[in-house]
Amino acid sequence: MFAQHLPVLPIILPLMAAPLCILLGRSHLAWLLATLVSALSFVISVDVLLTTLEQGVLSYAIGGWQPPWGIEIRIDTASAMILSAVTGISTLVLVYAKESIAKEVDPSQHTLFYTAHLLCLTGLSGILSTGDAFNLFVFLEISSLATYTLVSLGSDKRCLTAAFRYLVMGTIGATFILIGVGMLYMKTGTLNMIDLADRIAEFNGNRTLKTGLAFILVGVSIKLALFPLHMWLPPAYTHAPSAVSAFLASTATKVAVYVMVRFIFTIYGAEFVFHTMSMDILLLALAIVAIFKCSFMATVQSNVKTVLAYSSVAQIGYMILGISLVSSVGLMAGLLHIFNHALMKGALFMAVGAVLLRTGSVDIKAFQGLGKQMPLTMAAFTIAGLSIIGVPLTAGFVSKWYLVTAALEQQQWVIAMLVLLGSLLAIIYIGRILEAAYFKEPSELTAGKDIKEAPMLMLVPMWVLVIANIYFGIDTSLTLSAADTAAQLLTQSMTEIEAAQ
Amino acid sequence: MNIWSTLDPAQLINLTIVVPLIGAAFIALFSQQPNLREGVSIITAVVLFTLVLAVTDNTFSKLSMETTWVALFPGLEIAYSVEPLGVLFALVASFLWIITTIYSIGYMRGHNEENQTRFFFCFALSISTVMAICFSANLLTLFIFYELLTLSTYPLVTHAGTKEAKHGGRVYLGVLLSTSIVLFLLAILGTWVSAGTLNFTPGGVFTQAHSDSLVALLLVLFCYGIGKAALMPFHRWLPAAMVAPTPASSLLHAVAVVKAGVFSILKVVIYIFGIDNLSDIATTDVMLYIGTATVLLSSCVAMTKDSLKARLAYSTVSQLSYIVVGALLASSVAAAGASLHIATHAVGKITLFFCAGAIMVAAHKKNISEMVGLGRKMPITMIAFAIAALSIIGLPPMAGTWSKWYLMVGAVEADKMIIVVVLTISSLLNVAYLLPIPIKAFFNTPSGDQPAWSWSETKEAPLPSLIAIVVTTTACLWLFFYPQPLIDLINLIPDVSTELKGRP
Amino acid sequence: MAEIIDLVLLGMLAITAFNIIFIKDLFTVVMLFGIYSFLSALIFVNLDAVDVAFTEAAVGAGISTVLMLGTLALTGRKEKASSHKTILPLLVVCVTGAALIYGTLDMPLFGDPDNPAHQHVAPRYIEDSPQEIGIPNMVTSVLASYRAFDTLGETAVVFAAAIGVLSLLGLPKRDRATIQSGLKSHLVLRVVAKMIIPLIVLFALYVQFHGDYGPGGGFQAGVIAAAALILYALVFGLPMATHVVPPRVLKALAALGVLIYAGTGVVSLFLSANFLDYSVLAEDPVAGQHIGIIAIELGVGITVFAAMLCIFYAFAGQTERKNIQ
Amino acid sequence: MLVLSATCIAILSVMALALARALKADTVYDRILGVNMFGTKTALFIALMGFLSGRPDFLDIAIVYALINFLGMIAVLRFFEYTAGDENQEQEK
Amino acid sequence: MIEIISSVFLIVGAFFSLTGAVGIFKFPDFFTRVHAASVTDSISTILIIFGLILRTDFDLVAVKLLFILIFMLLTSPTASHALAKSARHGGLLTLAETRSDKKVGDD
Amino acid sequence: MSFIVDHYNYWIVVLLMMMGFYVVIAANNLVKKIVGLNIFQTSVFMMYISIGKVNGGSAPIAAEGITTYSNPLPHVLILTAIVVGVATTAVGLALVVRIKRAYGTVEENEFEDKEDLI
Amino acid sequence: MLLLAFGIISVALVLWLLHRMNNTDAEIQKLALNLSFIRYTMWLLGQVVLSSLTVTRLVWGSRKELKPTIGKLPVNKVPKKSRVLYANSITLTPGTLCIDIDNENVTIHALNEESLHSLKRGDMADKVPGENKGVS
Repeated sequence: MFAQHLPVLPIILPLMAAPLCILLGRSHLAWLLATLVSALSFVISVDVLLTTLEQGVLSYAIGGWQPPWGIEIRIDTASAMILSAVTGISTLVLVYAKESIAKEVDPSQHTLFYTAHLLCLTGLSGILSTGDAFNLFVFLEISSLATYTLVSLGSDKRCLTAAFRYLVMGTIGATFILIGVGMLYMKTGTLNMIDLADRIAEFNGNRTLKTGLAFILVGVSIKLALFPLHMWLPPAYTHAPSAVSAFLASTATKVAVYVMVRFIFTIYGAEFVFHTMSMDILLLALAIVAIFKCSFMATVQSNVKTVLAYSSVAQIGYMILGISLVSSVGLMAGLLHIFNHALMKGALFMAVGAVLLRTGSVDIKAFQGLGKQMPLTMAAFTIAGLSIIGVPLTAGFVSKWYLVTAALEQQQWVIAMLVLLGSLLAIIYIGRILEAAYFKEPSELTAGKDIKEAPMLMLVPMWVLVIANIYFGIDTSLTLSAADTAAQLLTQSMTEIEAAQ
Repeated sequence: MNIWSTLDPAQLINLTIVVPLIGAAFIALFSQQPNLREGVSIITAVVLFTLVLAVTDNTFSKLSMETTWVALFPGLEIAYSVEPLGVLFALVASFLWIITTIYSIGYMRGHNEENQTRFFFCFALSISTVMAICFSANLLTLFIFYELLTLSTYPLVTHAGTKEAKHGGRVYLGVLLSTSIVLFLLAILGTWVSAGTLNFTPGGVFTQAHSDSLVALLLVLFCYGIGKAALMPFHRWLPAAMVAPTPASSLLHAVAVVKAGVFSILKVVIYIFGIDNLSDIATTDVMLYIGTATVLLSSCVAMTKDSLKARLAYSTVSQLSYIVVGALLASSVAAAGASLHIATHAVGKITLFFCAGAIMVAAHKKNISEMVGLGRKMPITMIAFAIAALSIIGLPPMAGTWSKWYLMVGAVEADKMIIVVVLTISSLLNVAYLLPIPIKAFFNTPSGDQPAWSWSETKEAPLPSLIAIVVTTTACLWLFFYPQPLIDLINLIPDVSTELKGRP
Repeated sequence: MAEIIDLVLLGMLAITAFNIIFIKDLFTVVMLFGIYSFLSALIFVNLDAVDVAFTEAAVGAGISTVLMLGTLALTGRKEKASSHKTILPLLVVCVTGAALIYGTLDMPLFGDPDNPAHQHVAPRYIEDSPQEIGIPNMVTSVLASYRAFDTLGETAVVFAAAIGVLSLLGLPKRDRATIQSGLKSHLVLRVVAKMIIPLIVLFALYVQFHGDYGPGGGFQAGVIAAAALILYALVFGLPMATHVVPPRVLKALAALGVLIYAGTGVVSLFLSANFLDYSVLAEDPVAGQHIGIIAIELGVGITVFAAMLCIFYAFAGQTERKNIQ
Repeated sequence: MLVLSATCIAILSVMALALARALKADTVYDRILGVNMFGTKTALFIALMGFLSGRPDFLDIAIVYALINFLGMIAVLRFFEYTAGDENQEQEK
Repeated sequence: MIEIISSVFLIVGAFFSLTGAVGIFKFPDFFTRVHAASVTDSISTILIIFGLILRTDFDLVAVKLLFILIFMLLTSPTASHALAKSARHGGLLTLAETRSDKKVGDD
Repeated sequence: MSFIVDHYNYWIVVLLMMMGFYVVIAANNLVKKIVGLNIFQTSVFMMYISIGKVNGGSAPIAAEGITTYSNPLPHVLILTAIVVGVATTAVGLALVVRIKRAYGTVEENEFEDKEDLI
Repeated sequence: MLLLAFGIISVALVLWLLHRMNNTDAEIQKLALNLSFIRYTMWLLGQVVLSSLTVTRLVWGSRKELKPTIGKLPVNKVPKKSRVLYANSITLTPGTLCIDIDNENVTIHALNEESLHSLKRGDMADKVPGENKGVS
């Protein structure tokens, strides 16, 4: 009965579950509801992904109003792929959160935590599903507001200033996007993405549209923490509760990257962005600087969460790099990395959260000797860390492989080499932590404490992600075909233009 | 001699990789019972060797052996296929693993090392990856196991857990990982993007259609990317890794790591570039001269080292470059010499390391200057040392003679007289830094300012170690007199031959 | 005439904004911000956006200003002079501004009926919505039916804000006027407030139910109703207000409103139509649309009222606490 | 129509004057006075504009203006009740 | 006819309104300015709203205008009063007090 | 000349936006930052509403005798955006209150100093 | 029909809310809408006109006439329930402004002394409607 309504369900299920959580009142009921709803959304989005692989794009007219008059839900493979990752991670994080936030968040706020989490999920699903430029802004703001709340739930008071900075930057970003969308509307009279794409083609080189693009890109860059607009991210991820860091790091910024892809490839078209505006050079340069600067920053931090946060910014650099290579393979590598990075960062932050739970600290000193005390957690950390580095047989290798391949196809040897050099920095910052865990004696932070392995509810989601990391590093057929289909769809116009020339 | 003949030949490859892994699992399982643990180690090593013998047998009977594990990317799999060069390396590695295991038992017990389980465990793991490297069917598989080898030997290097060991480990890991990721992987990807395949193909994968500069660049990337070959200036990891316990060093230098490096270079040269095409590549000569320079320079450095292990390490750097030079000479004879050198240098160098370890265990000496007069107390060890040193130098009747001979012939064939000269000088340098050690040990007496050491406490090394030393020394001699099976094997390698070809 | 008014108002806006930059007294800044909101609402009226003006006046000048004052009461009203960073922000602003000016060069002429924006999607709303939806206010038609999904998102945003503020500040406890607070010495004020609050609530309900025909709707009604109770709380003190409308009820109401909205959409799912397609809610599609709009406007109104009041309670609870200490 | 326009302009200038007062004031109370005056005049102005544009059914907005203006005033007064204590304390220190 | 009356109302209302605005600049101290503001506020509101009412068809619009009028007449003096009271409590002195430093007429 | 007349509205709006934007990024006080944010957003709303204006048009509420209406779509969008704006403001101010409680100050450079000490 | 229903619901809601408010603060104010009230309103309107004329004269005239004074008036004559009206009326009448009101006195600010004196004569207090005049 609901088969044709599936595209809209991942949005409205969490949206309706959020107020229900408040009405339920009890935090464990809220947890149960949130987890179930999230899992249901995950199942639905996987189904949708498989459907898009078979049938192509799914379109759903909200309210029965045909686009461009009404709002359209439009899910193609790229959206469905990231949607599956987001809902999947959300489910795992929720399972994980029960034990994690029990220590880090005040009990009176647990229900609010789950509500905010569901709202955030609603926003992210909405961004990924919608086919309307303004609707995207609305969902962006739902997720952002929920995110500010989630970040501010941290136990350290610095989470407040982090959340505030995030709020200010995020709002500036959103307002920039709003300005850009306004300019688009001004010139075209429509907000539907497909309709926009059709109409923009007439205006190649129009100054208003150029400015609109510039504002959208800057706005999205703030949201996705592209260097040098990333300053809000490290403190936010460092001081947020671990479950929140795990969720945000693996989903929120990735969804912003998706938004960028959407605007560049679907709405404006690669021709406009890269040819008329030459954005590829700028993005490329920023991506490279991001990779190096932030990887380097990650190597000198003592707080492991900050290390991972900087690493996230660097990894975003890889995704942008893939986009800026202006090729189907590059885009595919970027999309693939969005998906894979979600798996690894999720697992890493979960492991760090487990360490925080048991040792009470996330300083690198707290990790010393944990290889023996928390073997399962640290093993998970190790594997996910290897994935970040891009060691073969992990998911991270696959995306880096395609990234370098894409660069080489464009004869960009230097860039290919820089990507690989970036991995070296990853080795250093992950290696430092592993060295502490396996080759050092417990420091004064943990010495004499009886440190147990993390509880089951935390280990299971963590290991699910770790296994996913290995699985998608070895059996790449699903991710590759999805990313490839998605990239082909998105760059369709580009190849047509090339063919025409 | 093929006790596995009932088995599907393709399964043999899987077994060679899996058997050490199973062994490793059992080693971990029996961590509390040292005897059982070491028993398992030896049994695994022996089983593995029989497996490799079976593979050799099949190779001689021209049976093709291939297997595919998974397809990582479309058109790109983790796959194995047996070819003669890999078999040669596998033979050497699996044989020496047995010996090293026996030696380790004596060494580790005699030295009362900690974490012995971890040691044997990692040992088994690294042999497993070496086997995978030997039989890899494409560059991707080779790369993956190349990296795994680095990682699985890292705990061996830092085994001691001291600050120095950690520093050494960091250099080891840093150099090997960075070269392999930044250069080797880049080269692999470059090959993939331009040639469209990574499979090892006799005669090479590049065609005339590929731009010369690209191929030239790739060659440089490969040579430096395979950091385990210790081409200068990326040789620093080798001396740094000397902090490892001696059995580990011997494994690193003689068996697994460095040999994996030069093996990879040989394999890339033969199966990716093709020996015949090599001379057309612009950068071949450049790399060749870098190789010869490494030979000379590291020999010179070796002379300045007083620490025995450090001297041996630089000697290894020098000897590895022989193989690189042989590979790059673009001559089938030189390539054969290089291949043979893998085996001969392996037995020679492992003997030297065993001796060094034995001296450590028995006399607690590290520095050459302290070994004056040691020969009288440890005659077997020092005699073995002398024989192995001669083999390295390349004097008959030792195994090293043959490989050096072919190298020289190859250089002549390639019309590179300067290489011949350099090789000769280098052999002289070898004499200069290796021979003084046994001479001092046997013929010098301690001078006055040497601290007197109580000779009565010093005796020969523990029995297992001694057995190992004797076996490898015998091998050094044996290979001089009966090198034919190996040479036959080498002649099976496409484009490689010990016969001189007619000048074109 | 409209142009002159427009220009004068814009001029006043510029002056206000300019002063906000330099004035250090935050209290004045907040009051000027109120004026700014008022002025911009006037511009909205002048540019025919009456619904927007309605909202901006109620939200920007009303709720936002009250919240800002509440914050100032806790954080102090003087901005400290600081020497740091003026060049870089100025540079950023200049670059951004230059980009925008560059963008305006190709912009369609202001107010030209031939602009693309007026040619493509909007004509359908203007020409067909009175028949399709059956209500004269096109803004309400678009808001509640054509783009109902946006409005659902908007409701969720309000709900999210309430959740955020609650998690940050917490709700005050409902206690029966143990502490006298409010403007108790202002007798005149108390009496007048008592007289006008019912009027305001009545007005709010009028706006709620009249939104289909005139400016207004659920959102504006919710804000106005909340404003009535905020007024009550300001004059008579928070404990009194919490007694009239208990915080816990508000929390539930905020959730309920979202559920009503989304539930309306789900009902159409069950009637085998697309999400938020109201045509199936009654025999006649136009009547169905009307029912749907009333239902969702109710949802919006409830959520907005409850969320705004919740947020105010949370802030007021903080100031009360500070006063007690 | 002319009269309406004239009235509009008159009210507009009153608003401008009130704004000027709010910006340039001797005491805080003068400022508030200016703001209050501004608010009430704005409400009137909206009513006038409705008539000027021929759509007088937008008076609802004027009502909202009046209401919000009053609310704002009360909030300001309430604010003073709180901060007066603070300033005294600061002076004591 | 009605139009003329209405116009007169509007213009006079506007005049009072202006007077108030000038008053808040011209008067010497806060309390006197309150006089100017509050009194003219009331009268101008009454006049203008009545002027507008005369222009309607005496339908819902007129009712709304009346509503506005009542609302403003209730709130405007109240606000002025409350403000003056606050100012007084806040320690603001009248002009008379600052001039002569003694209270006048406190019998 | 007509160019100026046709665009003055946008230009002043841009000016307003930039003033708000300047306050956001230059202000040291968090409350002022929020005020700036509001000004910035409100100005953007004005830009949208300017897009929707049609000369000679009337408010988009159907009435007899009126044929030209302004474009209702930007109005709808901005209604939503205003709500988003106030929601952000509320959360932002709540954060400011908490920051004041935790750090004792709402001046950015002051609590930055305090964070360094931690 | 629908609108009517909504209207009824609205009124009911407001009444209910009002009921709740009254229950809590117990300051019930009742003002009878009777003849005296209307008469009072008319008188007040007149006063407003007068007062604005006064202010206008002062604004446009010279500042010399401006002699602001402040004073207190006893309010015990005025019934408690009508004091608010009284205060507002004072504010609206020419030249005077009610600043403060408590149980005994109102504080009044006047533009000139004459206005204050006319207030003190007390005709305002008589005009304010309310039951039980003179009883406090």
